Amino acid sequence: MSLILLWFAVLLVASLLGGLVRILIGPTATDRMLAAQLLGTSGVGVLLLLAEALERPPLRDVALVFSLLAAVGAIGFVRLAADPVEGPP
Amino acid sequence: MRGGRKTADRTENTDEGIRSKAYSHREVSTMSPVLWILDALFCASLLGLAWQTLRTRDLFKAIVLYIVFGLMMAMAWARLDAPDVALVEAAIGAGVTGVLLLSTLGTLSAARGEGSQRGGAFASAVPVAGLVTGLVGCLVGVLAVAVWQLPVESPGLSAAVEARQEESGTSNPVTAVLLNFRAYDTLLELTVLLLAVLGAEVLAGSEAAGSEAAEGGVAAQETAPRQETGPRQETGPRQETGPRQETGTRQGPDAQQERPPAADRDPVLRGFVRLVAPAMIVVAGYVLWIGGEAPGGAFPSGAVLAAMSFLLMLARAEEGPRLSRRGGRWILVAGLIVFWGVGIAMLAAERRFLEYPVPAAKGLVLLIEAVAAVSIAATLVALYRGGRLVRRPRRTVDSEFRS
Amino acid sequence: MTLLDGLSLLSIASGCFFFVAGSVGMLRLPDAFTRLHALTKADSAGLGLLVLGLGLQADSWWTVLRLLLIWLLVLLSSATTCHLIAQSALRRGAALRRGDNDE
Amino acid sequence: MTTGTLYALCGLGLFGIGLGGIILRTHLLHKIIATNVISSGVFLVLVALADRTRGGRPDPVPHAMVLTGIVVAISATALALGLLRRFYRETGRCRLPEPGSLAPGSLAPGSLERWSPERRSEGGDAEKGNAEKGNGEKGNAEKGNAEKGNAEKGNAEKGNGGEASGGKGDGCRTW
Amino acid sequence: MPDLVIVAPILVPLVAGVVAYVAGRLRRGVAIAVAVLQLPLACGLAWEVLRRGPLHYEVGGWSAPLGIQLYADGLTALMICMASIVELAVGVYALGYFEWTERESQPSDHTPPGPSATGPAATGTTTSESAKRSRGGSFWPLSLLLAGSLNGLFLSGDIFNLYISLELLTLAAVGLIGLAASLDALAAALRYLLIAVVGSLFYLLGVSFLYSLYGTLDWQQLAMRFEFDFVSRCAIVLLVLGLLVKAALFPLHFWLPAAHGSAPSPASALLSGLVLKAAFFVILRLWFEVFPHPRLALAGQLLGGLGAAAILWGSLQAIRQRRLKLLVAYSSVAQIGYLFLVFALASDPAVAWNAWSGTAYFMLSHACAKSAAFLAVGSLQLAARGGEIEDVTGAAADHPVTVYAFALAGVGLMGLPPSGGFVAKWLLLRAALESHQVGLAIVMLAGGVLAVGYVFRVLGRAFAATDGAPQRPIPRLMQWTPLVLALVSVGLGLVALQPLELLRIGAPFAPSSSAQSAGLSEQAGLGEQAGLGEQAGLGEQAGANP
Repeated sequence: MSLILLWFAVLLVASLLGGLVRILIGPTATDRMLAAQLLGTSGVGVLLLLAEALERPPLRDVALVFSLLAAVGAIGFVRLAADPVEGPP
Repeated sequence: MRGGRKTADRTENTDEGIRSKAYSHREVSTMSPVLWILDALFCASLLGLAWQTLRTRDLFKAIVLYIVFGLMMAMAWARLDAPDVALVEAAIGAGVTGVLLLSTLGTLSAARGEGSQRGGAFASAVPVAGLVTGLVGCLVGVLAVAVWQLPVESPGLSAAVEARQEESGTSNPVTAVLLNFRAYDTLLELTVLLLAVLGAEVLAGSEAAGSEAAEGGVAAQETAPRQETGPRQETGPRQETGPRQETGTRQGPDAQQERPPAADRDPVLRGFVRLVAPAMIVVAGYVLWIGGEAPGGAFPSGAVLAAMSFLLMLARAEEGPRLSRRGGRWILVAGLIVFWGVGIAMLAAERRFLEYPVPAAKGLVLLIEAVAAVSIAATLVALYRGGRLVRRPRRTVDSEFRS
Repeated sequence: MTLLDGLSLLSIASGCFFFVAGSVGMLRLPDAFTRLHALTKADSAGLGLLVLGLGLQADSWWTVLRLLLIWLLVLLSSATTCHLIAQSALRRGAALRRGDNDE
Repeated sequence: MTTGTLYALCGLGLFGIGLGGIILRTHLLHKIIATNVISSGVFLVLVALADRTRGGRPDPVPHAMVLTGIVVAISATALALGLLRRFYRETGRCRLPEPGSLAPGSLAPGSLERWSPERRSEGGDAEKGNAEKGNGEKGNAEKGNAEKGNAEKGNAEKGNGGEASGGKGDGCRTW
Repeated sequence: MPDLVIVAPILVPLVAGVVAYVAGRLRRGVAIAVAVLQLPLACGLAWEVLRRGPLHYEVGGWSAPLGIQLYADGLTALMICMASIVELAVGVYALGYFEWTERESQPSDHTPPGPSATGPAATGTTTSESAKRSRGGSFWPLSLLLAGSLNGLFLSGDIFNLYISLELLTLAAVGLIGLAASLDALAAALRYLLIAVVGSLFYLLGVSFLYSLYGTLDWQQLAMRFEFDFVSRCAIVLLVLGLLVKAALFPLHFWLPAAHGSAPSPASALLSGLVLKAAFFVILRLWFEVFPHPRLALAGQLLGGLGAAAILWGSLQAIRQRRLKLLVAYSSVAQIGYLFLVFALASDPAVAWNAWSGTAYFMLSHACAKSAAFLAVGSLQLAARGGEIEDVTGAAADHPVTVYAFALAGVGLMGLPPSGGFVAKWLLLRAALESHQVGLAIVMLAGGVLAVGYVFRVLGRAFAATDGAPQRPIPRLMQWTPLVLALVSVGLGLVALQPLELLRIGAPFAPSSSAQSAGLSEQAGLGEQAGLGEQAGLGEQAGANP
């Protein structure tokens, strides 16, 4: 059973790396931030699978902290780096 | 609720010695291919992300790549049986580093809305880059050979820690090492945090208001007007803080009507923060409490609290932390004061410095962890604000920093 | 392989399918705003099914509750972030027309 | 080739990438990110080498060391970012000037002497001189210890030297 | 509990640093009180070490591999005495320095009015006002925490604990450099922070190798288990490379002139006098007491060669400088070169004791001389309202005491007979000649001559007649403190016997019979006063001076 879960974890990490391509080529900052969000959620998924497969309950706390702080980065982006400058766009 | 759910596919013979749940023996044998693939993917993605982060010229892309790098590091820690480190990496990587980097980028690239900042070309001529990569490559090569030659079994201290675990007052070995066996290291580490705040305060000395601007989204508007006044050198020293006071004049409020309201008056953000902030405090408390027997403790809890304060500041919600100048300093050093107090109390009780009496060890460790968590959170917030916790209240702010 | 295990594997498999769909969507969809959908699909459906599958295998109710809390938080934060990112993109006048995905 | 060794090699790779990055990249934000990459690499090596203890239970001491290291790294990074913000506000640039060039000297603390361009040129040659001399000395004995030392120093010079010439008012705004 | 004497040098300054950070107006009082208190603590530790030999102290009550051990031997006691003397003098000097700069900036003739203060002028000035006080005020907690982490580094017996102490020193140094709040100080602080953090990470990588090989972090246990295999050699290279960056040896010194040149004078004195020596102290400890090995002699020759190059190159650069503080900063680069000669000289066991004790004594005398030089230069610079050497022409007429202090400090730097520097160089020269390394001896003498060059370049300007504008008055404190510190550095030559006796305890080399017969007493101890008492007396005098 845990073997199968690990295979699913491998699949998720592969999809995570797929999302990484969008960060590399993403023309606008918005795309990159969206891709980062997707990777964050995939990361939570992988951690949950690992927690179950490797019998490590503490990893669920790590997933909990990740899910809690997923928004902080994005809000930081919106409020700090990407806030529109009212000058000519 | 579930019978022997682990089917026969586990090849590893798990010796059912007494082992706390958190550290059950690995179910899957280390030789099975799937773990190899997982490790290979993690290592490849880590190296690839690091390479891309430093190779790209667009700074925002570098920061996003670095945030994902922190995520992959947390997964590598999870795979290396280091849940404590994974928890701290998650809390600090996702919560604190990202916001710090983005706020700095916001200050640097105030002129262009897109925030995409060019890192500039590589240092200089190709021969130097070649020389450096060659030398760094040979250094890493030599070290790789050294690592390869390391004996397979390393004589770690896990046996020694396990032997003295009961006397340490916690069942989580890492917390035992951090706050009992090597408590002196953690004490010095809290001093490192204090020094970082002092350094930031010294540098923000004449820029107190300036650092405040970096706090909220106004950073872009405030510094924007300065860009148009031409290159930096000619306009004379910046150290007066006059222009910082009045908010940046926007290009005519009506020009904005057809666009959605600016983020800080955005109901969704305020609602979200009001919902998530209490959850963060609860999780921070949970992580702090569970530090006694499972991965957790002062550092992740402090980082989560700091992330919460960042959220509050970013959303400029009404209940922003409001600390008087004196209060701010006391909170920053509370962890150190309690730690030193305990240490000196032990000296007074004719024991060695920081030598906890075994019965009281659990209580002392928890006390130190709780106060240290608050101090770490306050320090990270002060570092984000440029050395000061004090916030000149623009609007009357009522509720206290923390329940 | 009891029925329970089968069910949980099935839901975990479909969860992973949604994650992969999200990633593929992120790559192939032409415009920032359309990619939003890919992201939210992966969050809500993908993680939801994953949590369901793992919940079936969980050995205590506490674990199930924790998994649900994680899913709820991810839902909450992904909804907010998508809204904010889209809004800031709108404010910056990101092109809405199809195919013009260059700033 | 156990898991620990694989991750230790990956950590060394991160160490190398970060080291190369901090020397070659000129923008200070890159340098600060490179510092974090180096520290992640070192921490990965630290924990990975400890992964091979006898019995299943991992060795907690390296984990505690890495925890302390991460907190020290975040405080140094936060201070460096604060410094960078302040440096940008004062000079409008995000690259370190040539080490020798910027030496107008402060009379008394608090006198934010303007960094006048004409002073920048005359101090620049002193540093160039030692860059060449530094590389000239190819010590051989200790496993290229000297080369590493000189290289690191030589190219730090080059790194800054290159951008200083290109740095005429490019600041952070142009690309 | 006699062990308190080992913990006190760490506990008192660090706790005082926290108190100073929180206390608003009390900062200066706390800092000066602790600075004065530190000297008797250091002497008490030295006395305890003299009486009971090397001391061990297990922090937290856990034995070595698990817990952290503090270890104090002769060298540690000497270093802590050095640190406390310099910190006392710098503290007293800083009292006058920051008060003077604040009073000087009161009429804000310094802050150019500039058109920019559109905001209400009142907040503009009050902010820079509070910034000044707070900036001047931040010196006290920073210097106390620096003192505590220095003592922690000297006393630490754990290599990971050394890593954290090095980080503490780095961040304290960045804060101190930042105090100058000038543009080049900002750039110097940023460069120093990045380089020092990378140096510490090299050191940490070396520690991780050693820990995974030998399973212990206590360097005395490490010394027992150490074998000279390939991985250990890599660990040595990493450790030493990281520490070379922080000790600013010749090819890796490029950050030092800007950092020490742009910091405020009391901070420069602390940085050049003490912080550089901390990194060297760790190398000295590891090289001779943890992994001594005949095959390290070759690497020792390399480090010695780099040291020699540092002496020549640093002195030449110092002569070329036009600004006072940069001249003294480059002189630091040169004097650090002297310290690294020990790795080449001590490879021959016959002379090892001379070389080792000479280097330790050189650290002591150079700390006092260099700090005195920086303090004197700081006073001259403020009086002459300019950093260039030309600006101090004719300073001797207005400020004889300060110029005389700089001259005495110069005597210590040049190593002329009565000064402590002479005794140190004498021991190093004996070691070089007896081990037939004439080249190093010649370099040492050339370094001394070049030092004469750059010291007299300043003195020449100071004593030149001038009709220029009269210089501004300096507070008495800022005149007499450098003089007392310079007197201490010269006095060290007269009382060399006692410290060298102290050094013998726990030293890695026994004074070989040849040194015994040559009679340490005959060339070292000119005067017979009880060394430590005399030093304490001088220290007290400095303390009681204001």
